[in-house]
Amino acid sequence: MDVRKDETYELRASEDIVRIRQRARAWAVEIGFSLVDQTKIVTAASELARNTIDHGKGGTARFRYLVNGARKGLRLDFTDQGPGIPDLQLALRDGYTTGTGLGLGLSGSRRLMSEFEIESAPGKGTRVSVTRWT
Amino acid sequence: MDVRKDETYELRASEDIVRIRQRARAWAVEIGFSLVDQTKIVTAASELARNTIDHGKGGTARFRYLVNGARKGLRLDFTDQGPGIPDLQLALRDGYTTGTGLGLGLSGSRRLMSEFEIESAPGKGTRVSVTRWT
Amino acid sequence: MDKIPILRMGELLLVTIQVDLHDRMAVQLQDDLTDRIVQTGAKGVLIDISALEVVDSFIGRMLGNLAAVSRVLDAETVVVGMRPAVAITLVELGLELPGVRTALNVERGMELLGGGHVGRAQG
Amino acid sequence: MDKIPILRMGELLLVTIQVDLHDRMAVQLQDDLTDRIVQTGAKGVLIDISALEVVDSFIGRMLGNLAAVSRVLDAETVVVGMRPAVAITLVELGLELPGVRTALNVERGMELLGGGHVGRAQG
Ligand SMILES: Nc1ncnc2c1ncn2[C@@H]1O[C@H](COP(=O)(O)OP(=O)(O)O)[C@@H](O)[C@H]1O
Ligand SMILES: Nc1ncnc2c1ncn2[C@@H]1O[C@H](COP(=O)(O)OP(=O)(O)O)[C@@H](O)[C@H]1O
Repeated sequence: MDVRKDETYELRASEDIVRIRQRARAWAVEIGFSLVDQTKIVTAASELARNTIDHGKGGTARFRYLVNGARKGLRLDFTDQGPGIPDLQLALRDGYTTGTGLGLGLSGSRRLMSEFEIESAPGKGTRVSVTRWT
Repeated sequence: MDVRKDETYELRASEDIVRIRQRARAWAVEIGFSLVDQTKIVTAASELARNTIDHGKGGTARFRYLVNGARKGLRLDFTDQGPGIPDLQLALRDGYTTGTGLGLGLSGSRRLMSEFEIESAPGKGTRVSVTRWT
Repeated sequence: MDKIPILRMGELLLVTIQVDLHDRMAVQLQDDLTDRIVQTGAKGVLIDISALEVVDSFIGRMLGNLAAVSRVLDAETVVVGMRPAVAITLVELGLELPGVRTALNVERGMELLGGGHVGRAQG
Repeated sequence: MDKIPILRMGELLLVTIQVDLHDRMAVQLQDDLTDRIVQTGAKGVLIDISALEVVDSFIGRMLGNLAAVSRVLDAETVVVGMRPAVAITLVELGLELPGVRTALNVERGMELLGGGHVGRAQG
Protein backbone atom coordinates (compact mmCIF):
# COMPACT_ATOMS: atom_id res chain seq x y z
CA MET A 1 0.00 0.00 0.00
CA ASP A 2 1.40 3.36 -1.06
CA VAL A 3 0.85 6.71 0.57
CA ARG A 4 0.63 9.30 -2.17
CA LYS A 5 0.01 12.31 0.09
CA ASP A 6 0.13 12.84 3.85
CA GLU A 7 -0.82 16.00 5.73
CA THR A 8 -1.80 16.94 9.26
CA TYR A 9 -4.12 19.77 10.27
CA GLU A 10 -4.75 21.42 13.64
CA LEU A 11 -8.15 21.24 15.26
CA ARG A 12 -8.63 23.90 17.92
CA ALA A 13 -11.76 25.98 17.54
CA SER A 14 -15.18 25.42 16.03
CA GLU A 15 -14.12 27.31 12.88
CA ASP A 16 -11.62 24.53 12.17
CA ILE A 17 -14.53 22.17 11.58
CA VAL A 18 -15.60 24.20 8.55
CA ARG A 19 -12.00 24.13 7.32
CA ILE A 20 -11.72 20.38 7.75
CA ARG A 21 -14.90 19.90 5.73
CA GLN A 22 -13.41 21.98 2.92
CA ARG A 23 -10.17 20.01 2.98
CA ALA A 24 -11.95 16.66 3.10
CA ARG A 25 -13.99 17.73 0.08
CA ALA A 26 -10.89 18.78 -1.85
CA TRP A 27 -9.07 15.51 -1.13
CA ALA A 28 -12.12 13.40 -1.95
CA VAL A 29 -12.52 15.21 -5.29
CA GLU A 30 -8.83 14.78 -6.08
CA ILE A 31 -8.93 11.05 -5.33
CA GLY A 32 -11.93 10.75 -7.61
CA PHE A 33 -14.76 9.76 -5.26
CA SER A 34 -18.36 10.02 -6.52
CA LEU A 35 -20.46 12.92 -5.29
CA VAL A 36 -22.31 10.71 -2.80
CA ASP A 37 -19.05 9.29 -1.47
CA GLN A 38 -17.56 12.78 -1.17
CA THR A 39 -20.58 13.81 0.88
CA LYS A 40 -20.26 10.80 3.17
CA ILE A 41 -16.55 11.44 3.73
CA VAL A 42 -17.03 15.13 4.41
CA THR A 43 -19.85 14.38 6.84
CA ALA A 44 -17.79 11.81 8.76
CA ALA A 45 -14.85 14.24 8.88
CA SER A 46 -17.13 16.91 10.28
CA GLU A 47 -18.46 14.62 13.01
CA LEU A 48 -15.03 13.39 14.08
CA ALA A 49 -13.43 16.84 13.97
CA ARG A 50 -16.19 18.14 16.22
CA ASN A 51 -15.58 15.29 18.67
CA THR A 52 -11.85 16.06 18.74
CA ILE A 53 -12.61 19.69 19.57
CA ASP A 54 -15.64 19.34 21.83
CA HIS A 55 -14.85 16.14 23.70
CA GLY A 56 -11.07 15.82 23.18
CA LYS A 57 -10.22 19.48 23.91
CA GLY A 58 -8.53 19.85 20.52
CA GLY A 59 -6.01 17.82 18.53
CA THR A 60 -5.12 17.00 14.95
CA ALA A 61 -6.52 15.49 11.77
CA ARG A 62 -4.09 13.55 9.59
CA PHE A 63 -5.18 12.99 5.98
CA ARG A 64 -3.62 10.30 3.81
CA TYR A 65 -4.21 9.52 0.13
CA LEU A 66 -3.68 5.75 -0.15
CA VAL A 67 -3.15 3.58 -3.20
CA ASN A 68 -3.57 -0.19 -3.02
CA GLY A 69 -3.26 -1.71 -6.47
CA ALA A 70 -6.11 -0.35 -8.53
CA ARG A 71 -7.95 1.02 -5.50
CA LYS A 72 -7.50 4.44 -4.05
CA GLY A 73 -8.44 5.45 -0.54
CA LEU A 74 -8.67 8.33 1.86
CA ARG A 75 -7.69 7.73 5.47
CA LEU A 76 -8.47 10.28 8.16
CA ASP A 77 -6.95 10.00 11.65
CA PHE A 78 -8.29 12.20 14.43
CA THR A 79 -6.07 12.33 17.50
CA ASP A 80 -6.35 14.18 20.77
CA GLN A 81 -4.83 14.09 24.27
CA GLY A 82 -8.18 14.70 25.93
CA PRO A 83 -9.97 12.76 28.66
CA GLY A 84 -10.46 9.60 26.60
CA ILE A 85 -13.53 7.41 26.48
CA PRO A 86 -14.11 5.11 29.47
CA ASP A 87 -16.58 2.75 27.76
CA LEU A 88 -16.05 2.45 24.00
CA GLN A 89 -18.91 0.09 23.42
CA LEU A 90 -21.31 2.54 25.00
CA ALA A 91 -19.83 5.50 23.09
CA LEU A 92 -20.32 3.65 19.81
CA ARG A 93 -24.03 3.18 20.44
CA ASP A 94 -26.47 5.25 18.36
CA GLY A 95 -27.80 8.10 20.43
CA TYR A 96 -25.33 7.83 23.29
CA THR A 97 -23.88 11.20 24.27
CA THR A 98 -22.31 12.72 27.34
CA GLY A 99 -22.77 16.20 25.87
CA THR A 100 -25.50 18.04 24.08
CA GLY A 101 -25.14 16.29 20.71
CA LEU A 102 -27.28 13.62 19.12
CA GLY A 103 -24.82 10.81 19.86
CA LEU A 104 -24.49 9.89 16.18
CA GLY A 105 -20.94 11.07 15.51
CA LEU A 106 -19.06 7.82 16.17
CA SER A 107 -21.76 5.33 15.17
CA GLY A 108 -22.72 7.37 12.09
CA SER A 109 -19.13 7.85 10.91
CA ARG A 110 -18.60 4.15 11.21
CA ARG A 111 -21.53 3.55 8.85
CA LEU A 112 -20.38 6.24 6.42
CA MET A 113 -16.84 4.93 5.97
CA SER A 114 -15.44 1.56 4.79
CA GLU A 115 -13.09 1.09 7.74
CA PHE A 116 -13.30 2.38 11.28
CA GLU A 117 -10.83 2.02 14.16
CA ILE A 118 -10.90 3.61 17.58
CA GLU A 119 -8.40 3.59 20.44
CA SER A 120 -8.85 5.44 23.66
CA ALA A 121 -7.21 5.46 27.06
CA PRO A 122 -8.89 7.32 29.93
CA GLY A 123 -6.77 10.34 30.81
CA LYS A 124 -4.52 9.88 27.78
CA GLY A 125 -6.63 10.65 24.74
CA THR A 126 -8.44 9.24 21.76
CA ARG A 127 -7.58 8.27 18.20
CA VAL A 128 -10.20 7.52 15.59
CA SER A 129 -9.11 6.36 12.16
CA VAL A 130 -11.54 6.03 9.25
CA THR A 131 -10.86 5.04 5.66
CA ARG A 132 -12.94 4.98 2.55
CA TRP A 133 -11.93 3.19 -0.65
CA THR A 134 -13.04 4.06 -4.18
CA MET B 1 -9.40 30.55 36.89
CA ASP B 2 -10.59 33.24 39.30
CA VAL B 3 -13.69 33.20 41.46
CA ARG B 4 -15.11 36.71 41.55
CA LYS B 5 -18.11 35.95 43.73
CA ASP B 6 -19.18 32.92 45.75
CA GLU B 7 -22.46 32.48 47.64
CA THR B 8 -24.51 29.63 48.99
CA TYR B 9 -28.30 29.55 49.34
CA GLU B 10 -30.58 27.23 51.26
CA LEU B 11 -33.11 25.04 49.45
CA ARG B 12 -35.85 23.81 51.77
CA ALA B 13 -39.36 24.50 50.48
CA SER B 14 -40.95 24.93 47.09
CA GLU B 15 -40.88 28.74 47.50
CA ASP B 16 -37.09 28.56 47.44
CA ILE B 17 -37.29 27.49 43.80
CA VAL B 18 -38.78 30.85 42.85
CA ARG B 19 -36.05 32.58 44.82
CA ILE B 20 -33.30 30.57 43.15
CA ARG B 21 -34.71 31.51 39.75
CA GLN B 22 -34.58 35.19 40.71
CA ARG B 23 -31.03 34.89 41.99
CA ALA B 24 -29.88 32.95 38.92
CA ARG B 25 -31.39 35.67 36.74
CA ALA B 26 -29.63 38.43 38.69
CA TRP B 27 -26.25 36.70 38.50
CA ALA B 28 -26.63 35.90 34.81
CA VAL B 29 -27.50 39.53 34.08
CA GLU B 30 -24.53 40.76 36.13
CA ILE B 31 -22.13 38.43 34.32
CA GLY B 32 -23.45 39.71 31.01
CA PHE B 33 -25.15 36.67 29.48
CA SER B 34 -27.50 37.20 26.52
CA LEU B 35 -31.24 37.00 27.16
CA VAL B 36 -31.43 33.49 25.69
CA ASP B 37 -28.50 32.32 27.79
CA GLN B 38 -30.02 33.88 30.91
CA THR B 39 -33.22 31.98 30.24
CA LYS B 40 -31.36 28.70 29.80
CA ILE B 41 -29.42 29.20 33.04
CA VAL B 42 -32.50 30.16 35.06
CA THR B 43 -34.39 27.16 33.69
CA ALA B 44 -31.57 24.73 34.55
CA ALA B 45 -31.34 26.28 38.04
CA SER B 46 -35.06 25.79 38.50
CA GLU B 47 -34.91 22.13 37.48
CA LEU B 48 -31.95 21.31 39.69
CA ALA B 49 -33.27 23.24 42.68
CA ARG B 50 -36.53 21.32 42.42
CA ASN B 51 -34.62 18.02 42.35
CA THR B 52 -32.65 19.02 45.45
CA ILE B 53 -35.89 19.76 47.28
CA ASP B 54 -38.17 17.04 45.92
CA HIS B 55 -35.76 14.13 45.53
CA GLY B 56 -32.87 15.17 47.80
CA LYS B 57 -35.02 16.32 50.77
CA GLY B 58 -33.45 19.78 50.67
CA GLY B 59 -29.92 21.09 50.49
CA THR B 60 -27.97 24.04 49.13
CA ALA B 61 -27.19 25.87 45.92
CA ARG B 62 -23.73 27.38 45.61
CA PHE B 63 -23.32 30.10 42.98
CA ARG B 64 -19.91 31.10 41.64
CA TYR B 65 -19.01 33.86 39.20
CA LEU B 66 -15.91 32.54 37.37
CA VAL B 67 -13.39 34.34 35.22
CA ASN B 68 -11.07 32.42 32.91
CA GLY B 69 -9.05 34.83 30.80
CA ALA B 70 -11.51 36.69 28.61
CA ARG B 71 -14.37 34.30 29.38
CA LYS B 72 -16.78 34.63 32.23
CA GLY B 73 -18.84 31.84 33.65
CA LEU B 74 -21.54 30.97 36.12
CA ARG B 75 -21.19 27.73 38.06
CA LEU B 76 -24.09 26.36 40.08
CA ASP B 77 -23.58 23.46 42.52
CA PHE B 78 -26.63 21.76 43.97
CA THR B 79 -25.84 19.56 46.95
CA ASP B 80 -28.03 17.45 49.21
CA GLN B 81 -27.66 14.65 51.79
CA GLY B 82 -30.69 12.81 50.46
CA PRO B 83 -31.11 9.22 49.29
CA GLY B 84 -28.75 9.55 46.29
CA ILE B 85 -29.25 8.09 42.84
CA PRO B 86 -28.60 4.37 42.44
CA ASP B 87 -28.23 4.35 38.63
CA LEU B 88 -26.88 7.61 37.23
CA GLN B 89 -27.02 6.54 33.62
CA LEU B 90 -30.70 5.77 33.94
CA ALA B 91 -31.42 9.01 35.79
CA LEU B 92 -29.75 10.99 33.01
CA ARG B 93 -32.04 9.54 30.38
CA ASP B 94 -34.72 11.77 28.87
CA GLY B 95 -38.08 10.95 30.38
CA TYR B 96 -36.82 8.80 33.25
CA THR B 97 -38.45 9.69 36.55
CA THR B 98 -39.12 7.96 39.84
CA GLY B 99 -41.60 10.69 40.77
CA THR B 100 -44.38 12.51 38.99
CA GLY B 101 -42.15 14.82 36.92
CA LEU B 102 -41.39 14.65 33.23
CA GLY B 103 -37.92 13.23 33.77
CA LEU B 104 -36.27 16.11 31.92
CA GLY B 105 -34.58 17.89 34.81
CA LEU B 106 -31.17 16.24 34.64
CA SER B 107 -31.00 15.51 30.91
CA GLY B 108 -32.46 18.90 30.02
CA SER B 109 -30.14 20.83 32.33
CA ARG B 110 -27.21 19.07 30.76
CA ARG B 111 -28.32 20.30 27.34
CA LEU B 112 -28.91 23.83 28.60
CA MET B 113 -25.49 24.31 30.20
CA SER B 114 -21.93 24.11 28.81
CA GLU B 115 -20.62 21.77 31.50
CA PHE B 116 -22.40 19.19 33.62
CA GLU B 117 -21.06 17.01 36.43
CA ILE B 118 -22.95 14.71 38.75
CA GLU B 119 -21.82 12.68 41.76
CA SER B 120 -24.13 10.60 43.87
CA ALA B 121 -23.73 7.94 46.53
CA PRO B 122 -26.77 5.92 47.61
CA GLY B 123 -27.68 6.88 51.17
CA LYS B 124 -25.21 9.78 51.21
CA GLY B 125 -26.51 12.36 48.81
CA THR B 126 -26.14 14.01 45.43
CA ARG B 127 -24.12 16.87 43.97
CA VAL B 128 -24.84 18.31 40.54
CA SER B 129 -22.56 21.01 39.17
CA VAL B 130 -23.39 22.94 36.01
CA THR B 131 -21.47 25.76 34.38
CA ARG B 132 -22.21 28.06 31.51
CA TRP B 133 -19.57 30.25 29.86
CA THR B 134 -20.22 33.53 28.05
CA MET C 1 -51.61 33.16 49.05
CA ASP C 2 -51.72 34.84 45.64
CA LYS C 3 -54.24 33.48 43.21
CA ILE C 4 -54.11 33.62 39.45
CA PRO C 5 -57.16 35.55 38.18
CA ILE C 6 -59.46 33.86 35.68
CA LEU C 7 -61.51 36.28 33.55
CA ARG C 8 -64.62 35.41 31.60
CA MET C 9 -64.92 36.79 28.06
CA GLY C 10 -68.09 35.46 26.45
CA GLU C 11 -67.59 31.77 25.84
CA LEU C 12 -63.91 31.98 26.71
CA LEU C 13 -61.88 32.10 29.88
CA LEU C 14 -58.71 34.16 30.02
CA VAL C 15 -55.98 33.25 32.46
CA THR C 16 -53.17 35.78 32.70
CA ILE C 17 -50.16 34.48 34.55
CA GLN C 18 -48.49 37.61 35.90
CA VAL C 19 -46.15 36.20 38.51
CA ASP C 20 -43.40 33.67 38.72
CA LEU C 21 -45.43 30.63 39.73
CA HIS C 22 -44.83 28.78 42.97
CA ASP C 23 -45.45 25.10 42.57
CA ARG C 24 -48.46 25.33 44.88
CA MET C 25 -49.98 28.20 42.92
CA ALA C 26 -49.73 26.08 39.80
CA VAL C 27 -51.66 23.26 41.41
CA GLN C 28 -54.24 25.73 42.75
CA LEU C 29 -54.69 27.21 39.29
CA GLN C 30 -55.48 23.84 37.83
CA ASP C 31 -58.21 23.28 40.42
CA ASP C 32 -59.68 26.77 39.99
CA LEU C 33 -59.71 26.61 36.23
CA THR C 34 -61.39 23.23 36.18
CA ASP C 35 -64.14 24.55 38.47
CA ARG C 36 -64.65 27.62 36.29
CA ILE C 37 -64.89 25.62 33.07
CA VAL C 38 -67.61 23.49 34.61
CA GLN C 39 -69.47 26.48 36.14
CA THR C 40 -69.43 28.60 33.01
CA GLY C 41 -69.54 25.95 30.32
CA ALA C 42 -66.67 27.77 28.62
CA LYS C 43 -65.74 26.41 25.21
CA GLY C 44 -62.24 27.77 25.21
CA VAL C 45 -59.41 28.80 27.52
CA LEU C 46 -56.65 31.27 26.74
CA ILE C 47 -53.59 31.12 28.95
CA ASP C 48 -51.46 34.21 28.55
CA ILE C 49 -47.85 33.52 29.56
CA SER C 50 -46.34 36.67 28.07
CA ALA C 51 -45.22 37.78 31.54
CA LEU C 52 -43.39 34.50 32.20
CA GLU C 53 -39.64 34.82 31.84
CA VAL C 54 -39.09 31.13 32.43
CA VAL C 55 -41.04 27.95 31.81
CA ASP C 56 -39.39 24.94 33.38
CA SER C 57 -40.56 21.33 33.13
CA PHE C 58 -42.87 21.77 36.12
CA ILE C 59 -44.72 24.70 34.58
CA GLY C 60 -44.60 23.03 31.18
CA ARG C 61 -46.22 19.96 32.67
CA MET C 62 -48.87 22.16 34.28
CA LEU C 63 -49.67 23.79 30.92
CA GLY C 64 -49.99 20.34 29.36
CA ASN C 65 -52.25 19.22 32.21
CA LEU C 66 -54.47 22.29 31.92
CA ALA C 67 -54.90 21.61 28.20
CA ALA C 68 -55.69 17.95 28.85
CA VAL C 69 -58.20 18.65 31.61
CA SER C 70 -59.94 21.31 29.51
CA ARG C 71 -60.17 18.92 26.60
CA VAL C 72 -61.88 16.33 28.76
CA LEU C 73 -64.40 19.02 29.71
CA ASP C 74 -64.87 19.88 26.02
CA ALA C 75 -63.03 23.19 26.13
CA GLU C 76 -60.02 23.96 23.99
CA THR C 77 -56.90 25.57 25.41
CA VAL C 78 -54.50 27.88 23.64
CA VAL C 79 -51.32 29.11 25.31
CA VAL C 80 -50.47 32.60 24.06
CA GLY C 81 -47.58 35.03 24.29
CA MET C 82 -44.64 32.74 24.80
CA ARG C 83 -41.40 34.72 24.68
CA PRO C 84 -38.80 33.75 22.09
CA ALA C 85 -36.12 32.93 24.66
CA VAL C 86 -38.60 30.70 26.48
CA ALA C 87 -39.45 28.83 23.27
CA ILE C 88 -35.78 28.17 22.49
CA THR C 89 -35.12 27.00 26.04
CA LEU C 90 -38.15 24.72 26.16
CA VAL C 91 -37.03 22.90 23.05
CA GLU C 92 -33.49 22.45 24.35
CA LEU C 93 -34.89 21.23 27.65
CA GLY C 94 -36.67 18.56 25.61
CA LEU C 95 -40.16 19.84 26.24
CA GLU C 96 -42.16 20.44 23.12
CA LEU C 97 -45.57 20.85 24.77
CA PRO C 98 -47.29 18.10 22.84
CA GLY C 99 -51.05 18.54 22.89
CA VAL C 100 -50.82 22.24 23.67
CA ARG C 101 -51.90 24.69 20.98
CA THR C 102 -50.05 27.97 20.90
CA ALA C 103 -50.63 31.38 19.38
CA LEU C 104 -48.67 34.59 19.20
CA ASN C 105 -50.96 36.72 21.35
CA VAL C 106 -54.44 36.93 22.83
CA GLU C 107 -56.02 38.18 19.57
CA ARG C 108 -54.56 35.32 17.54
CA GLY C 109 -55.58 32.89 20.24
CA MET C 110 -59.17 34.13 20.13
CA GLU C 111 -59.21 33.75 16.36
CA LEU C 112 -57.97 30.21 16.75
CA LEU C 113 -60.66 29.36 19.27
CA GLY C 114 -63.31 31.18 17.25
CA GLY C 115 -62.21 29.17 14.24
CA GLY C 116 -62.65 26.06 16.29
CA HIS C 117 -66.38 26.74 16.69
CA VAL C 118 -67.41 26.33 13.07
CA GLY C 119 -70.05 23.98 14.45
CA ARG C 120 -72.10 27.07 15.29
CA ALA C 121 -72.14 28.26 11.68
CA GLN C 122 -73.48 24.91 10.63
CA GLY C 123 -76.14 24.80 13.35
CA MET D 1 -19.51 37.63 12.03
CA ASP D 2 -21.67 36.64 9.05
CA LYS D 3 -25.36 36.48 9.64
CA ILE D 4 -27.90 34.36 7.82
CA PRO D 5 -30.49 36.67 6.23
CA ILE D 6 -34.16 36.14 7.05
CA LEU D 7 -36.59 37.50 4.45
CA ARG D 8 -40.24 38.17 5.01
CA MET D 9 -42.70 37.07 2.32
CA GLY D 10 -46.24 37.83 3.43
CA GLU D 11 -47.06 35.45 6.27
CA LEU D 12 -43.91 33.43 5.70
CA LEU D 13 -40.25 33.83 6.56
CA LEU D 14 -37.60 32.59 4.16
CA VAL D 15 -34.18 31.61 5.46
CA THR D 16 -31.62 30.88 2.77
CA ILE D 17 -28.51 29.20 4.08
CA GLN D 18 -25.81 30.17 1.61
CA VAL D 19 -22.65 29.36 3.50
CA ASP D 20 -21.11 26.43 5.27
CA LEU D 21 -22.37 27.07 8.79
CA HIS D 22 -20.06 27.62 11.73
CA ASP D 23 -21.48 26.25 14.92
CA ARG D 24 -21.87 29.75 16.32
CA MET D 25 -23.71 30.99 13.26
CA ALA D 26 -26.16 28.15 13.71
CA VAL D 27 -26.91 29.19 17.27
CA GLN D 28 -27.25 32.84 16.21
CA LEU D 29 -29.68 31.85 13.47
CA GLN D 30 -31.92 30.11 15.97
CA ASP D 31 -32.05 33.22 18.15
CA ASP D 32 -32.68 35.55 15.19
CA LEU D 33 -35.35 33.39 13.63
CA THR D 34 -37.23 32.95 16.88
CA ASP D 35 -37.28 36.72 17.43
CA ARG D 36 -38.53 37.30 13.90
CA ILE D 37 -41.33 34.76 14.22
CA VAL D 38 -42.59 36.54 17.30
CA GLN D 39 -42.13 40.06 15.83
CA THR D 40 -43.85 39.30 12.55
CA GLY D 41 -46.37 36.72 13.68
CA ALA D 42 -45.25 34.53 10.78
CA LYS D 43 -47.31 31.39 10.26
CA GLY D 44 -44.64 29.52 8.37
CA VAL D 45 -40.90 29.28 7.87
CA LEU D 46 -39.07 28.02 4.80
CA ILE D 47 -35.45 27.02 5.29
CA ASP D 48 -33.68 26.70 1.97
CA ILE D 49 -30.66 24.43 2.28
CA SER D 50 -30.07 23.93 -1.45
CA ALA D 51 -26.65 25.56 -1.12
CA LEU D 52 -25.56 23.18 1.66
CA GLU D 53 -23.20 20.48 0.43
CA VAL D 54 -23.14 18.77 3.81
CA VAL D 55 -25.52 18.39 6.73
CA ASP D 56 -23.88 16.77 9.71
CA SER D 57 -25.53 15.86 13.01
CA PHE D 58 -24.90 19.34 14.41
CA ILE D 59 -26.67 21.09 11.55
CA GLY D 60 -29.32 18.37 11.52
CA ARG D 61 -29.97 19.00 15.19
CA MET D 62 -30.22 22.72 14.48
CA LEU D 63 -32.81 22.12 11.76
CA GLY D 64 -34.80 19.93 14.13
CA ASN D 65 -34.58 22.58 16.85
CA LEU D 66 -35.68 25.34 14.49
CA ALA D 67 -38.71 23.29 13.51
CA ALA D 68 -39.54 22.51 17.13
CA VAL D 69 -39.16 26.10 18.31
CA SER D 70 -41.34 27.33 15.42
CA ARG D 71 -43.96 24.74 16.28
CA VAL D 72 -44.03 25.87 19.89
CA LEU D 73 -44.63 29.40 18.58
CA ASP D 74 -47.41 28.20 16.23
CA ALA D 75 -45.44 28.51 12.99
CA GLU D 76 -44.75 25.59 10.69
CA THR D 77 -41.32 24.92 9.26
CA VAL D 78 -40.47 23.29 5.95
CA VAL D 79 -36.90 22.53 4.95
CA VAL D 80 -36.52 22.81 1.19
CA GLY D 81 -33.91 21.99 -1.42
CA MET D 82 -32.00 19.19 0.27
CA ARG D 83 -29.52 17.73 -2.20
CA PRO D 84 -29.86 14.00 -3.00
CA ALA D 85 -26.34 13.20 -1.80
CA VAL D 86 -27.11 14.96 1.48
CA ALA D 87 -30.33 13.01 1.91
CA ILE D 88 -28.56 9.68 1.32
CA THR D 89 -25.81 10.59 3.77
CA LEU D 90 -28.22 11.74 6.47
CA VAL D 91 -30.01 8.40 6.44
CA GLU D 92 -26.72 6.51 6.73
CA LEU D 93 -25.62 8.79 9.52
CA GLY D 94 -28.78 7.76 11.34
CA LEU D 95 -30.42 11.16 11.28
CA GLU D 96 -33.90 11.09 9.92
CA LEU D 97 -34.95 14.60 10.96
CA PRO D 98 -38.06 13.54 12.81
CA GLY D 99 -40.53 16.37 13.09
CA VAL D 100 -39.05 18.24 10.15
CA ARG D 101 -41.20 18.55 7.03
CA THR D 102 -39.32 18.74 3.76
CA ALA D 103 -40.15 19.81 0.23
CA LEU D 104 -38.33 19.73 -3.07
CA ASN D 105 -37.94 23.47 -3.51
CA VAL D 106 -39.19 26.84 -2.31
CA GLU D 107 -42.33 26.77 -4.50
CA ARG D 108 -43.36 23.34 -3.23
CA GLY D 109 -42.62 24.44 0.30
CA MET D 110 -44.86 27.47 -0.06
CA GLU D 111 -47.66 25.28 -1.39
CA LEU D 112 -47.27 23.02 1.61
CA LEU D 113 -47.47 25.96 4.04
CA GLY D 114 -50.23 27.67 2.06
CA GLY D 115 -52.20 24.45 2.22
CA GLY D 116 -52.43 24.92 5.96
CA HIS D 117 -54.37 28.17 5.58
CA VAL D 118 -57.38 26.94 3.59
CA GLY D 119 -59.52 28.08 6.48
CA ARG D 120 -59.47 31.61 5.06
CA ALA D 121 -60.84 30.54 1.68
CA GLN D 122 -63.78 28.91 3.42
CA GLY D 123 -64.52 31.89 5.70
N1 LIG E 1 -12.44 12.50 21.03
C1 LIG E 1 -13.18 12.18 22.10
N2 LIG E 1 -12.69 12.33 23.35
C2 LIG E 1 -13.42 12.01 24.44
N3 LIG E 1 -14.67 11.51 24.37
C3 LIG E 1 -15.23 11.34 23.15
C4 LIG E 1 -14.52 11.65 21.96
N4 LIG E 1 -15.32 11.35 20.91
C5 LIG E 1 -16.47 10.88 21.42
N5 LIG E 1 -16.42 10.86 22.77
C6 LIG E 1 -17.47 10.39 23.70
O1 LIG E 1 -18.37 9.54 23.01
C7 LIG E 1 -19.69 10.06 23.07
C8 LIG E 1 -20.44 9.74 21.78
O2 LIG E 1 -19.85 10.44 20.71
P1 LIG E 1 -20.68 10.72 19.39
O3 LIG E 1 -21.28 9.44 18.92
O4 LIG E 1 -19.79 11.41 18.42
O5 LIG E 1 -21.87 11.66 19.84
P2 LIG E 1 -21.89 13.18 20.35
O6 LIG E 1 -20.60 13.81 19.89
O7 LIG E 1 -23.09 13.75 19.68
O8 LIG E 1 -22.00 13.12 21.84
C9 LIG E 1 -19.51 11.53 23.32
O9 LIG E 1 -20.65 12.11 23.93
C10 LIG E 1 -18.28 11.54 24.23
O10 LIG E 1 -18.63 11.23 25.55
N1 LIG F 1 -31.00 15.32 44.04
C1 LIG F 1 -31.49 14.10 43.80
N2 LIG F 1 -31.54 13.17 44.78
C2 LIG F 1 -32.04 11.94 44.55
N3 LIG F 1 -32.53 11.54 43.36
C3 LIG F 1 -32.52 12.41 42.35
C4 LIG F 1 -32.00 13.74 42.50
N4 LIG F 1 -32.11 14.38 41.30
C5 LIG F 1 -32.67 13.49 40.45
N5 LIG F 1 -32.91 12.31 41.08
C6 LIG F 1 -33.48 11.08 40.48
O1 LIG F 1 -33.33 11.14 39.06
C7 LIG F 1 -34.61 11.07 38.43
C8 LIG F 1 -34.61 11.91 37.16
O2 LIG F 1 -34.48 13.27 37.50
P1 LIG F 1 -34.96 14.40 36.50
O3 LIG F 1 -34.35 14.13 35.15
O4 LIG F 1 -34.67 15.72 37.11
O5 LIG F 1 -36.51 14.16 36.34
P2 LIG F 1 -37.71 14.41 37.39
O6 LIG F 1 -37.19 15.33 38.46
O7 LIG F 1 -38.79 14.99 36.54
O8 LIG F 1 -38.07 13.04 37.92
C9 LIG F 1 -35.61 11.54 39.47
O9 LIG F 1 -36.89 11.03 39.22
C10 LIG F 1 -34.96 10.96 40.74
O10 LIG F 1 -35.25 9.60 40.88
